[in-house]
Amino acid sequence: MAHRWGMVVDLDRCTGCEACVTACHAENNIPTVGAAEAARGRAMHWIRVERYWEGEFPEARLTFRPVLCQQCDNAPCEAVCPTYASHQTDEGLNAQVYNRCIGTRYCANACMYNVRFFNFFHPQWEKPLQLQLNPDVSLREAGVMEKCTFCVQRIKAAKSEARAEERELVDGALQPACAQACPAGALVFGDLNDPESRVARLSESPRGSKLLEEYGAEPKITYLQRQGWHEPDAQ
Amino acid sequence: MNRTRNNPLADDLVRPLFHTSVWFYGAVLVLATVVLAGAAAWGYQLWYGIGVAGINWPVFWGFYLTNFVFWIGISHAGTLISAILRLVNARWRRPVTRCAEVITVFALMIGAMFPIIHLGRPWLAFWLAPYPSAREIWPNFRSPLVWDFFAINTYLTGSLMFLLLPMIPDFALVRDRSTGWRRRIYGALALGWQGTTKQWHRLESGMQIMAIAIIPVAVSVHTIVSFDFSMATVPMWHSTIFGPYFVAGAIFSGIAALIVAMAALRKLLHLEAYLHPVHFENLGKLLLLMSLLWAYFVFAERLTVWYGNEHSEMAVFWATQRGEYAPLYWAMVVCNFVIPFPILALRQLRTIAGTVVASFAVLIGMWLERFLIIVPSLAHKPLPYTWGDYAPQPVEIIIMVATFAAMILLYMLFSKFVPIISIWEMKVGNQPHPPVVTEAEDELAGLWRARP
Amino acid sequence: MKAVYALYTDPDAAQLAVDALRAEGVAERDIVVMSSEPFEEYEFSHRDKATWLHWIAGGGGLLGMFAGYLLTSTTQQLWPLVTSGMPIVSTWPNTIIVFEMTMLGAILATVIALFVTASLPSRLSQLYDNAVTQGYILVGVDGPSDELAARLDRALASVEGGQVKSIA
Amino acid sequence: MAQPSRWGTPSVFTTAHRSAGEAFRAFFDMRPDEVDQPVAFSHQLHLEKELVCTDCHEGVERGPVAGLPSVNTCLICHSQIATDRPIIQEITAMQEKGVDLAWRRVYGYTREAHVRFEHAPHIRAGVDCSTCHGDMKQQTVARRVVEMDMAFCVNCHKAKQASNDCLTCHF
Repeated sequence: MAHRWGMVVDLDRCTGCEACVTACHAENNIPTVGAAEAARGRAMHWIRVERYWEGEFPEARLTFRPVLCQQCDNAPCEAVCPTYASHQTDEGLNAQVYNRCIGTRYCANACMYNVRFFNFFHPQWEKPLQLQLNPDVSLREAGVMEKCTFCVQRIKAAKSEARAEERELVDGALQPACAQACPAGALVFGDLNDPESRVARLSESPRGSKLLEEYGAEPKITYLQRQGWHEPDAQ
Repeated sequence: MNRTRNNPLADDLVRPLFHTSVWFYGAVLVLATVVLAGAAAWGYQLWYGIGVAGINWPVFWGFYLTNFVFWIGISHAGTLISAILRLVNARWRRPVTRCAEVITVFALMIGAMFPIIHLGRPWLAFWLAPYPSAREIWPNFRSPLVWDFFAINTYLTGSLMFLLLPMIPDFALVRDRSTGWRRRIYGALALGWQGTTKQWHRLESGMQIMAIAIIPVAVSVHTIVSFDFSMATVPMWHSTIFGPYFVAGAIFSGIAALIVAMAALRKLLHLEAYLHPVHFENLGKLLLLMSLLWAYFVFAERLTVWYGNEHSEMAVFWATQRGEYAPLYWAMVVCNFVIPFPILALRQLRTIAGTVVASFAVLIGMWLERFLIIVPSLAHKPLPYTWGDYAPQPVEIIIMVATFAAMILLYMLFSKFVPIISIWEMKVGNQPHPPVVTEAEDELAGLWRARP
Repeated sequence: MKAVYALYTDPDAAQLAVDALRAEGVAERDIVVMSSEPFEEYEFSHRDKATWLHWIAGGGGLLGMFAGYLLTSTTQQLWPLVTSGMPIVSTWPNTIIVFEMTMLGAILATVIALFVTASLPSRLSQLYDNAVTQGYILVGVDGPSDELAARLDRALASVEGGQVKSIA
Repeated sequence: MAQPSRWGTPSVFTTAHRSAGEAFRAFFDMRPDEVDQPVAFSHQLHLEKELVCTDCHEGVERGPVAGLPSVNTCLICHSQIATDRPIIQEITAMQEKGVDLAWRRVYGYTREAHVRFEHAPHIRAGVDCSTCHGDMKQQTVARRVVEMDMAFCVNCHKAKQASNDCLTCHF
């Protein structure tokens, strides 16, 4: 049976340390754009930790919510792409094909989670920082969209290795960088089609809910939390 | 030979082709400089990346798409209006049709450029076209941008034909009146038109069919442009009203552009004898109707959002009503309704000057409307953590100004090379009717007297 | 090569000239009438009115519709990529492409048929006179025999207000 | 550390093309068919001596990269064989100096193609080297003889029912 990659984010465990963000940047060659560009809204973080205050001081409570691409089944970003750069793979990944992307940025508008990022300029690394780039991941050039891939390079490497050794994938051995780096174990990655996997069992948890579920995009990421999370008033 | 019946008319209307003032060259020089500045700005953007524009995360669309929708809207001035007037056989249409259709063709060309300018990798824009390639991948026909590609191309092809076909007999007229290089060029353009009865019949029935075909295409074009927004579940984009709302807005801004262009032609090419106050009066009434329709759509759209009280939509709603976009929003209401309504509703104010003032207001207001549809929604998507804002950068402003200059420049050059008023259609309007047909002999004068 | 024609300023005179040519036994399709504007109300212009243009436009539309249907449905199946959980052949969005292709087909068919039936582009015939675009109506016959030419000359001259010309 | 620069001065590593000409050539996929190699290695000669591809391209069965031989690989044999040839002496000198051969790519794509290729699964599936690299017995210095466009890959994947998902190669 085909894999169906999914994730569970346990908000009760998240401490907002942003280790996932750092790990993701290192793994996926995500360019840092510098303070000036970041202030203009050009910062790229395939995973971000959203921070919201609840209540009034001194009763204030800080909550964190890591948001990454939700790898939706009915992803709104996919159909709007004129060139199929964004589409669903048979393993349930929301693929972003860089070489096919012409940069309409329509997908980023259609995504209600705002987890798609655009290379406004050519990314650059001051020498010798280019030596730390991950050779297994493409360098995206100016004008293309990019987003969380669930570390597809790791998925492919693990599958290739398993096939060479003629064995099945082991649940939990394959992890994207964010889940691997999370000290609190708040991010759990795995195959939703394997009923025995941790992620499949956790996503059935009564604490679980989907982000912006009402839009019907059917995301493959489940958020666990003890109590309902209330969005601050829109106004 | 020179004393034939309709010669004064033809003399008048081909005069701009043969006589050019110093002012014209000066204006062309100035406008061409502005257009070149825009081209240079685009080159700069191509080299360094689209990041030199003000777009950002999460406002991924800004001035370029605003201008795209605006210009496609302007393009509804010509072909659509002209086709409707042809079909209902409105007798006052004759001097108006060509100068309207030209607006369509040029505005469409300019409008269609903007989605390409705004691409991250514009050199790959041809991937929107369906063609077989080694990659074996075709465009995604589920994407509204591909719908745009097809709709705009169909509309541009149709409009171009709609404009060019009735030009053939006028090219023949210029051919016969000129010598030297002009005669060769216009002779080639006239395609050997002789004016046989067969040719006239084919032309007229062809135009009739084109007029019927082009109206649904024009409606579909702006509906599909609205789909670019309404297909996405972005607050205040995802609205079923967007199709008709955009079409109405397009016709609204289109008529305004037509009035401004006609007033300029009348003044600069001395066409007072052909573009009468009655034309401005009639178009002014149409503009009034569209202004009311626009106000109705805006009210209906805002009311449903306010009543629904859905929190992410309310964020956009309040941002435009009393937030950071409120000044622009209320300026839009003033420009699109408060100014034009009294001017166009009162007969004493519905003069040439009055309609021109109202039209300028409408053009500004409709540009603001497109901006206000795109930017505040993107800046206030459902997760408040991701809210942002947008400010245009010089390169966007330069390119935008350059396209306005390009429009004026193209229009000026066109009026220098082609009689801007269809001569043969004017002649038909002046035809003495044989005894069996009983109709007013001078339709323009008749209409003028029959003013309500 | 010979041609006989006359120029009239008045469409009523042109009508009389056409009638005179008919009386001389000139076949309907040999009578050439040229003008700088269409004269819908005059009988002489009704000769070529019958046209298949509407049907050709409709046929072009059907052709475009078929092409649009093929283009969308076959290319979607050629490399089936799933987007947004939509079916591979997505009828609703495809309808838009089919519609635009239909209209494009109709428009192109109309234009092509117009050009072909109106024989555009072509060279100017030897009969053509620049006076046509000056507002004159030209009535004439291209390539009559010598004997017929003389008779037609007289017939055209019999109508008042015309200038009869001939090309030897 | 270099001065931070947005526009890609030499102190910065960037994906931008260095010149408009380079961008133009990349767009039209204009690559030379033959490249100058550091030594004029003859595939023909070595294959006639019954060597096989994996003797020098060692990684091809194990991982994504087939690997280009270092001077050490050459000298496994050439410390004994044909040591009198100038080329071999050159290579021996290189090893003594600790310099390696800077082989240049013969195949390979533009960066914009974002193509990744794994040799090992193809070897496991029994794809012959010559399918993509041509008959090396006919070549001296390796040349680009097979035009590997996307249709070339896709058709073979279709025929062998391998995955044709975009992410198979592009990620």
